[in-house]
Amino acid sequence: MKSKLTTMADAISRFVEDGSTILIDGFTHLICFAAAHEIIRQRKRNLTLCRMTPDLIYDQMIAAGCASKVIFSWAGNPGAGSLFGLRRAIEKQIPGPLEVEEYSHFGLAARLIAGAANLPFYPVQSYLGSDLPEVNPRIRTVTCPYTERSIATVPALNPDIAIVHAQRADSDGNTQVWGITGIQKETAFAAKSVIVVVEELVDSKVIRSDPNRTLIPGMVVDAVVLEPLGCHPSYVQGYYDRDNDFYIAWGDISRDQSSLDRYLDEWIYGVGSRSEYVEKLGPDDVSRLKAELVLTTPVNYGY
Amino acid sequence: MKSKLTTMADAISRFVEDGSTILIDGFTHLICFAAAHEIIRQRKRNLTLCRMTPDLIYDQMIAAGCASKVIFSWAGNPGAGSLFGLRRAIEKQIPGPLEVEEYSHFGLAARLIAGAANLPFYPVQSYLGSDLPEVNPRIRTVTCPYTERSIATVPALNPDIAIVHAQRADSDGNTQVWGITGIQKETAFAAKSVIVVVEELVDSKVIRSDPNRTLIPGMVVDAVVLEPLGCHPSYVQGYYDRDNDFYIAWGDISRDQSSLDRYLDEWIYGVGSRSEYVEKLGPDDVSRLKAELVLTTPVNYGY
Amino acid sequence: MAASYSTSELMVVRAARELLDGEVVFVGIGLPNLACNLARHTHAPNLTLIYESGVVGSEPERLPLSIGDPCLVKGAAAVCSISDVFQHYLVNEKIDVGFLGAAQMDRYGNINTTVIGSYENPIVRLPGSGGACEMAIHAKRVVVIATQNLKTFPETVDFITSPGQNSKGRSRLEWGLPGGGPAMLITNLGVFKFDSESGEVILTEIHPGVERSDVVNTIGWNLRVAGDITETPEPTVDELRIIREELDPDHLYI
Amino acid sequence: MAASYSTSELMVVRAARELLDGEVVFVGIGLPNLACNLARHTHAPNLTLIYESGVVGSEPERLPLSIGDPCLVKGAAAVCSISDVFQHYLVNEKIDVGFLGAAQMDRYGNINTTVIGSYENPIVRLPGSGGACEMAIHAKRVVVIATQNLKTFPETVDFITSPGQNSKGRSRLEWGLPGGGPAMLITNLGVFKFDSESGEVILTEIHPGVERSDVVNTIGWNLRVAGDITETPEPTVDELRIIREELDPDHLYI
Repeated sequence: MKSKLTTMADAISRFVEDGSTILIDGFTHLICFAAAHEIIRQRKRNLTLCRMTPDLIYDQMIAAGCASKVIFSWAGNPGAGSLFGLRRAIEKQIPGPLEVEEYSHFGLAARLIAGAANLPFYPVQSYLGSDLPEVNPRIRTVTCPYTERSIATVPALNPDIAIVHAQRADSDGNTQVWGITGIQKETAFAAKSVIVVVEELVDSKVIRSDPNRTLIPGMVVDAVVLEPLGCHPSYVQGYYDRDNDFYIAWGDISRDQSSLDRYLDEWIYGVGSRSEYVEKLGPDDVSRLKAELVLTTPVNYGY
Repeated sequence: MKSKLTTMADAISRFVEDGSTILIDGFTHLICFAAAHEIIRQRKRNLTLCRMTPDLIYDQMIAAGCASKVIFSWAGNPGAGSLFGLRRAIEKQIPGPLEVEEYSHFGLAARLIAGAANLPFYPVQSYLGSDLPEVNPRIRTVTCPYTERSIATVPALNPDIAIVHAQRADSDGNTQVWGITGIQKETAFAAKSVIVVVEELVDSKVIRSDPNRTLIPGMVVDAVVLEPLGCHPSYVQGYYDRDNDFYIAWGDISRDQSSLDRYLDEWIYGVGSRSEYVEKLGPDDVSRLKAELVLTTPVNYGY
Repeated sequence: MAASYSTSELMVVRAARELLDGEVVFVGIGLPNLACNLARHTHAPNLTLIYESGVVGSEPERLPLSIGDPCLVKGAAAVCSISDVFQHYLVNEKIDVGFLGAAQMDRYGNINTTVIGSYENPIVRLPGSGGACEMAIHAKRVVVIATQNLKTFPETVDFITSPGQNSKGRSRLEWGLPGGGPAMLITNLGVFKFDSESGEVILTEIHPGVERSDVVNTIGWNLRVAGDITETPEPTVDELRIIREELDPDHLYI
Repeated sequence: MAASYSTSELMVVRAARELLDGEVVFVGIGLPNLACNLARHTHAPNLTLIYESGVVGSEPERLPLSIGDPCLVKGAAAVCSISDVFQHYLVNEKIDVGFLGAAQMDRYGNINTTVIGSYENPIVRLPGSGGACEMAIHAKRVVVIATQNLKTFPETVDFITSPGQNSKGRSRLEWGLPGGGPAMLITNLGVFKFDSESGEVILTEIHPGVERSDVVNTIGWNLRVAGDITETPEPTVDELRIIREELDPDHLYI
């Protein structure tokens, strides 16, 4: 079979088209900034960006003019304040208007649970007494055929492209994740195309020594990209810590569009790839964030 | 907090009452015969037995007169033929009548998925063109509020007691499973009480060295029983193999009630506990089934 | 010249040749398992084997004796829950080929594995659906393997566990069934396909040494026979060697 | 004699004392995280900490700066998916206590974290619900922590993100909400409970050195005050030591 291994530049240009609905996943963990930066560099436009937490990654893409719509459930800078890029787009239409489709965390997660299970809808025990259904016509209800009670529903979400960062995969795309796994598995099974980005490419024997650790099987993966430190300033359990200094600094960087533009020029347009970004970051930051070694107790798969 | 550690005899007498709805889980793997044998010894009656695959474990309980109803989706001897105990009860009401509630695998799994998620029903894309809904009034339909199409539903299943066998747990009941995990996680979260039975009781540090491996958290576990070889003639990945000779022999043992009764007398009523059963089994069988050592490649949880 | 072989071996080889390299197959125990692993060892090295128990990309070192044999897990690409194997793989239309057995099958491929006689008072209580109903509904195509006699192929089945090409007078399209349903039937006497319009089973190949009358007389309806009917191709020496020496050295299924 | 302490420290200690040993708590970042870990280090060693990110039985060695900080995972009892943490824990009614913040809260504990102004053309776009709506619906009880001013406690909120004791004229019973909803409000000025009949917030404790008028004048409605109103108990030296030396040594939140 044709190899799935490729570069980030090739994967983004092949799979992400203007107007695509994309989901770069990772719930506060494994957030693939390397993919977002390449999308910004390739000046993709009119994207619908889906994520439970837009985080800095979508704040940057929105400020860079890549997005016409965002589907989300919590739009803050985790632990550190506001997403000014996203707010400027919604409050002041800068750099352009941004359509908003909003859920609670469980509501948006349920859209992906349904998408992965090939269900047209998912029932969610939520939204009673809240104003959210009044501003989102996609939140509807069904009557339970057993209790006769009404229960809220959300429709399936099937993104055109899912980009999932992980600790390791083999060249077939069998992908293993540990630490916080978020909604990555459902996202991969819900999406029409899947790009996996990893810190380490490993021999299939390593993956197959622990099959329960595999979150995403190669059969649903279209491309595999090796991109060490691909999540900075986010983190990868067992590899490097979250750059909290940067998350806090983002408040000042993003508070006005001009300083945010300067960041885009210097750190995204100003570098050609993630490896150049890492070089620019410098060895001090890289070693400051490097993870200590805390290994698991092995288990036996013999019979 | 009061310790959850106890003996099988105590756990069964405390949690399993006549008339209870119980689920001894494990999809062809981790089937806790030790629990079933203790229930038979304690002569529990009028139980509703739930399992996707009744397997030999429920064939024995039905033949011993413990059950008044069985809820299942495939009632065969996996890889080896018929369940004559279950068939005698259904075909000839021996040792007594047995009510049957039947689903396809996904239908019954979905009842537990709903039970674990506290959903009153679960939508399943199944049963179109099949006679199963005609013989099971619990299979109903809802209309999708987005596609307007009809979709089959099953109601939540919340057993009174779930008994789950696992490789290892700590004394708080934090339970780790690898190999085939079946529907164990959903079963534990769906049940009102949970008994965990393990091959090894380990220090909490071992569990916490690999939190993604934990399938069932201690907070939903009521009792922890240490019972090595508790699954024989079924198997435990990494500990011992399935005793296929016995699964094949079960066909002849169970073909008539008298020979099945002789088995119950010798191997269940005739022993006081699982450890006596293992002693009776003898060192040759135990060593014949012992698993070879095939360890996982460890992963790093550091930051 | 062809070596001598058993009917089971012929059936296994014929089924294996239906599997294309790169496909994803939902494997059953017995002949289907032998067919899938034979294909993986011959023309389809990139066949992905998925077992109902949740094992994905399995490469068993020994003959699995149940759907949950530990040999399926060791060295597999992934293991997932029952919830996931049905929702994310089968219902989510990731399965190209599934295998089904049948206690009874009618002319449209409707399969009964539930009861002989009435449901309330069965003469024989069969195992039931397992995952068969979902596989018949969702797999892109289904290969049925059965032993041929009048009991197995009656005019009408006692119970429809798994829908075929036309169930209760309605086509798969009319039912809205997403998968392709039965595409091939392999018995101890011949090989059958299903008519794309009527959905009726059609005899297309007869096993070497079998009389057409033997096939026709053990079918409970007026069997349709293809105009271009051929003889089932015989196993090669290499295929037989792999089956006998690597896949089923104890000859449990052959 | 009591040591000197900040208002944040008083709020953390007061919240910690609301948590009972053996309970299961859905933890948020900031003051709630400090309160839960303080309780775990003092009177509630068997408190189970669950973070929205899917970490169960977390015992963080350092101060987590986000809901998904890697320090939450290392040494935890379990990590599960977002799908599971909401379905199996929160919706499945395993959570005893949840913490919520509020940009706006009305007299019934209805909370707005979505927009200031109109939804279509907001003056300020707030982060939105996250898991707050589900926590307000499913947790057995909710503790609200907020900074008190007229903007925070208006007569009516601009948007109901998370329902309180009475939403849009209907009680929780009438809505069929399974959880208990807001049980306590802790602000920089005092502590409030919710009336079991009317569901209205009632001032029950005033922080040391705070005038009752300061509390009443920064609430946008005619605030109900308990007859047996008391002074908020002060932190102990030991509680302050744990907060300052073990939980937040860099004083990020205190």
